[in-house]
Amino acid sequence: MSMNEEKTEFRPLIVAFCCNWCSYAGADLAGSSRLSYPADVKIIRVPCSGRVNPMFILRAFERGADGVIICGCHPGDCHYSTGNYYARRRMTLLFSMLDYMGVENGRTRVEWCSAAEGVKFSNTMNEFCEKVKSLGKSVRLGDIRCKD
Amino acid sequence: MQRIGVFVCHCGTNIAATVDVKKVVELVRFEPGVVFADDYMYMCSEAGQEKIIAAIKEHDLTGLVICSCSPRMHEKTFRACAEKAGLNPYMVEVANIREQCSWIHKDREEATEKAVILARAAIAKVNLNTPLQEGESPVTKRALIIGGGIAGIQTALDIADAGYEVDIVEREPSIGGRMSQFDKTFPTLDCASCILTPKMVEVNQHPNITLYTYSEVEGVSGYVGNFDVKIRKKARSVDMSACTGCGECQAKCPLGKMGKIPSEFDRGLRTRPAIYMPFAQAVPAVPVIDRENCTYFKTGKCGVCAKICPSKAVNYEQEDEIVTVKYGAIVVATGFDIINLDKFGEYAYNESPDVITSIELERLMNASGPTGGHLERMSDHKQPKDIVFIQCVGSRCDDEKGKPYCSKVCCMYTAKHAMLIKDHWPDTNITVFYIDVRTPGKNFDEFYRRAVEQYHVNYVKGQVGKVIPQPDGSLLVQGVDLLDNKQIMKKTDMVVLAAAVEPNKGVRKIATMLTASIDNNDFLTEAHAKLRPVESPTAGIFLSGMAQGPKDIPETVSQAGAAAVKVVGLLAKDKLKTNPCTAKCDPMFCNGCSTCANVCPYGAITYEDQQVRGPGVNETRRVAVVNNALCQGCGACTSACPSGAMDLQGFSNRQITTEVDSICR
Amino acid sequence: MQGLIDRLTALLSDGTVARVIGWKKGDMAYNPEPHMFETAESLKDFVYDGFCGANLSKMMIEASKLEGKTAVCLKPCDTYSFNQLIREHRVVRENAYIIGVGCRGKLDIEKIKKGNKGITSISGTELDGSDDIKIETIYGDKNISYKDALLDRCHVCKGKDHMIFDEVWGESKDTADQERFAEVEKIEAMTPEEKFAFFRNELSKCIRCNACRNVCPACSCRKCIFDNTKFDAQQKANVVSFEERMFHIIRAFHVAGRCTDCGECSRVCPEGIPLHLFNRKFIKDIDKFYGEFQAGKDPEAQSPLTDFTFEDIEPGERG
Amino acid sequence: MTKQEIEKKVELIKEISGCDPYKCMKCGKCSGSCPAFNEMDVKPHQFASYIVNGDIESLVSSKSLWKCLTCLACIERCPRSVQPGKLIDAARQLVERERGGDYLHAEDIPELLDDDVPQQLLVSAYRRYRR
Repeated sequence: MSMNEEKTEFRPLIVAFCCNWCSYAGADLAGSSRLSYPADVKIIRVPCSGRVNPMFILRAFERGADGVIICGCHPGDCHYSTGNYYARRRMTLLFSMLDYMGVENGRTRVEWCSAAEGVKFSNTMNEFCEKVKSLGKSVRLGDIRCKD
Repeated sequence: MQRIGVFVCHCGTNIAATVDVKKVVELVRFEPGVVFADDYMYMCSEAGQEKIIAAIKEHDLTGLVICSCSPRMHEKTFRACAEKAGLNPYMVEVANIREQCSWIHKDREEATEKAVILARAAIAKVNLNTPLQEGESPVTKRALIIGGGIAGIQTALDIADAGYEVDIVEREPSIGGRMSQFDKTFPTLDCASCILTPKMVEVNQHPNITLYTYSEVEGVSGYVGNFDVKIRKKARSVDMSACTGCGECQAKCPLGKMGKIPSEFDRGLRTRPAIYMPFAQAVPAVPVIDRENCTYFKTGKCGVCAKICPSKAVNYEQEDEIVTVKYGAIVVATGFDIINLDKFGEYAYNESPDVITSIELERLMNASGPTGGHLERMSDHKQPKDIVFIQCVGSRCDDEKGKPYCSKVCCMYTAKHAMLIKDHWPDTNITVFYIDVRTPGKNFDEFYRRAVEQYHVNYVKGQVGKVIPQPDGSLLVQGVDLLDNKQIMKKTDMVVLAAAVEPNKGVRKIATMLTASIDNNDFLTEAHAKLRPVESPTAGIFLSGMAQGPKDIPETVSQAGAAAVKVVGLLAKDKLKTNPCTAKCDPMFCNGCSTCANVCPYGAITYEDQQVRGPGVNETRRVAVVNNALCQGCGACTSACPSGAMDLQGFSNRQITTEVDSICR
Repeated sequence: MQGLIDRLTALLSDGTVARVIGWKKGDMAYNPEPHMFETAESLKDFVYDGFCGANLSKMMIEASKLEGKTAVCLKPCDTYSFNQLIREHRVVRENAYIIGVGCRGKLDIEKIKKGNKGITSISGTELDGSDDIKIETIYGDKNISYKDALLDRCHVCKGKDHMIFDEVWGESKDTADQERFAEVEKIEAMTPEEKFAFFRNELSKCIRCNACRNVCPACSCRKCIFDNTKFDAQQKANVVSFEERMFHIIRAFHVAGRCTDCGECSRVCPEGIPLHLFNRKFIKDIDKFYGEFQAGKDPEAQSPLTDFTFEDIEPGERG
Repeated sequence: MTKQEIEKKVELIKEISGCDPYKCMKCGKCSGSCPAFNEMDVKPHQFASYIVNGDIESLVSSKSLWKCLTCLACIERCPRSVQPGKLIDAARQLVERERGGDYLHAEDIPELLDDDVPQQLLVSAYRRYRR
């Protein structure tokens, strides 16, 4: 590779945990409405935002994710009636802690997105990608052994 | 090690146009566990499924990954396909490479790369999948209807006619609900009682229906097919079996003549005695004693009703009774009320007795109402010559004063009111202030046009800003005619407010007991807005009538029937399959701290002392046990558990972790 | 102190309790160790002085399983932990006879050792001792103020009331004279780079000895998340620093809403890492976001993480 | 005015008023409440559409701009939180600012601000009583 060659654009790695009942369906709707968002976002289906164990988020950062977003049902609309309320508290505290340790707030996000909100889903992903991109590569929680 | 087959679908060009399907097949072929990979034009087609079945047999596959459309679309299809080939259906994972890949990305290389990553994640997950068995649970062949209005009545009748037992729980002393308060019904102007009363009687006499009036649901536990419901039968103070409904007690109650207790049924437009039936056609025709107002209960003196009752049915000693009944299905038909108008001071509702709500107008026009059907002003009992109707009072309102939705029924009932008044008293001058006239429905617009064309009701597009009571007893209405762009100041005799409807108070409490979801306006949420409109997302809970959203009587009755069919469909089954993706506790790690039970929305977690044996551990201790029939698989317990003892089958900690890993590889 | 020993001896002798959990004299003047005394004779080694910082509530987990009652000496701050353990069904209240011992703050030997080499004995650290403590070293004697030698945690003491007890022994003296969240606020004000540098520096000292986990009364799981193979969080060797970060975030998160801020983690850390800064950050956030909450104050109170309100703030918002 | 200028003014009105004219459903409750209705050329229920359509020119040169009594009736009663009174007040602000007649000291403003009180009220009160 020549020294002058322009560095390829930084593409963030983003893990999205989506609730099966709302935002996963919202992502499907974004798809069937052909609303694009960057391929950097990879979705993991979970039964409820309350299923997202903080361990998963830390794991993602450890393995080199640059941003993690959790999407669940709007407060009051949880399929299991209360899961998202617990998720909200859990993530509020976890994100605050990550921020406290120097992992910028912009790398973590929770969004409430219903099955009908394909547009919101795609907008959220676009916004979040931009934000993470502007923060650059996440190195603070990464396991150096996991990357070459 | 699993033997995994990967099947990549082209979905015509839906996937293949942006994802290089062949390349995906080549790249995933060497993933750990994969022994077979192939692609096909339409995986979900019969030929595609045959291909999968053949591959399972030929390569002795233990797990499948289908790269295709969303699992919400065809996961069921592919699971059934796997089952056909003798594979456990829960050994199938779907990688969503259509909705979440090919349809949203344009760059072929990028989309292909993402498809491979999604496939890898699914493969990694399947490697950790374990066969899961759907359990079976029996079905109690009895349904509960909460609410005895027209919605509940119709649902109950339809279920009962299908041969199943139904109980109705009604908070008020009589069934009938809002509809029993109405005078006539649009668009055909039948008399409400004439069409409702026969149904109420039918409910009362139906061998399959049991009525719990003056009762409330106190607690619900259990799950679809097996609910345990606690019902509080409030003390009526009248023995239901002895009472003949002669009405002597009501007539003799000293409080009846004092006129101090406003009648709820007549919306406070007249008073009632302390022992009362809400209305003459009440079902059951048994009065109740309102203990808060009754002199006997307040002072211990009086006792007139007990003395004069010819059948000795009055019983002051009666106590609330709590019964627990098993049900297979529950229908919520809690109905509606209108909003409180305290925040709309501009309409002077609390200042002038001649500013009334539409429901009050129904009572005033009803032959059995406080005025015997003669329309008169409550202030001076004169017949109003000029009436102003104001639409959208609190409906379509953005702030906390009102409701953001359209109440749906007001446009039609206002046209009805206007026409009925004009019919009886043709010289009455009627003005309707409206924002939009909304009349979607069979014969609805024709109905409204009749009010304008035949009855010459004056419809003004615009709103009223203020109603000012005048010293001479009239009302000054300040409004606007937007089409004329003129402000209107007009004197009138009566103002009728089309107050917004809202779900009955207490429905949130009921929804919480049922773990049925409810929206910001306290309307119950349906499982799918279009395809499952009468079911709650919570299995075994069904919706009927206004509790689900604003609707008129014909719509309510059709929804009631639809809910009944769904209930019957459930009760007709002898066994139900249960979701095998439930939580599971590893006693080795569980320390019995109760954190999981605190977050479980279904009460599915209990604790017991268990002998725990393992490396370095041999003791008896308190550990969590999950009731698989109650657990719905939300996983709240798994992320609350401090030691990671709780895990969710089908979405296990290791499965999700490995998905994260393969995405971040 | 003799009064306390007499009382404990009486309890043992009359059969009220079968054993006593307390502190036993160490080999130095400043290292008493938690101990379970089974006989009245053994109580001659019982000690309660300024170095008895150890929180004994956790020992009741095992003691709860033994026959008969156990007398346990709990300082005011330890009673919070005990309440929390009751809430989590880890100890049996009926099996404990709680002696709420008074406290005038506990001493940090590192502070005393600073500038005082060759200590041979320390005196005046008892509950009823004087405002100064006397240090004898091989280089001569010295007096230092009790207050100056306090553990940092005692300067932000939650108060000297026992939350749960059967009887109280000894007078307490208030020691709180600093802002509890001042240190946390200092870090919050840093830039992300500075925050990261700060924690990297601190946590790089971690040797994964697990002392913090083992001493923590909230970390009472017989086998815990770090033993669990399902998250791959087990057996993290100290190869690179990231694991310490992970370990401590996970640990702090796991005790969030349950941590009583007893400060034992920081006290026992052999590397002197201010581990309480994690826990206290969670406590500060919980107080700010969900209203004041002190774990262990009320054993009936719902933990903030297993509770919610409809109007909770959204993640990312900062109150 | 160029398109950009108009857009800027529309944004400014939205910012000053804190109201979203797009929420208006044209029910007319404002005009049905307005005591100065007959004095106005542009009626209260039309304010929102003038702003939505970018006809700021007509709005600021209308009689209504100065006829509004700031009685708050429309603000109180608007069911859609469009609050025409705040919109017209914002338009007045626009004119005031252009005239340079801003006697307020910037540092005093936070003290005086109250979301519910139209700024016009503050401005006029200040002008009247400052000496």
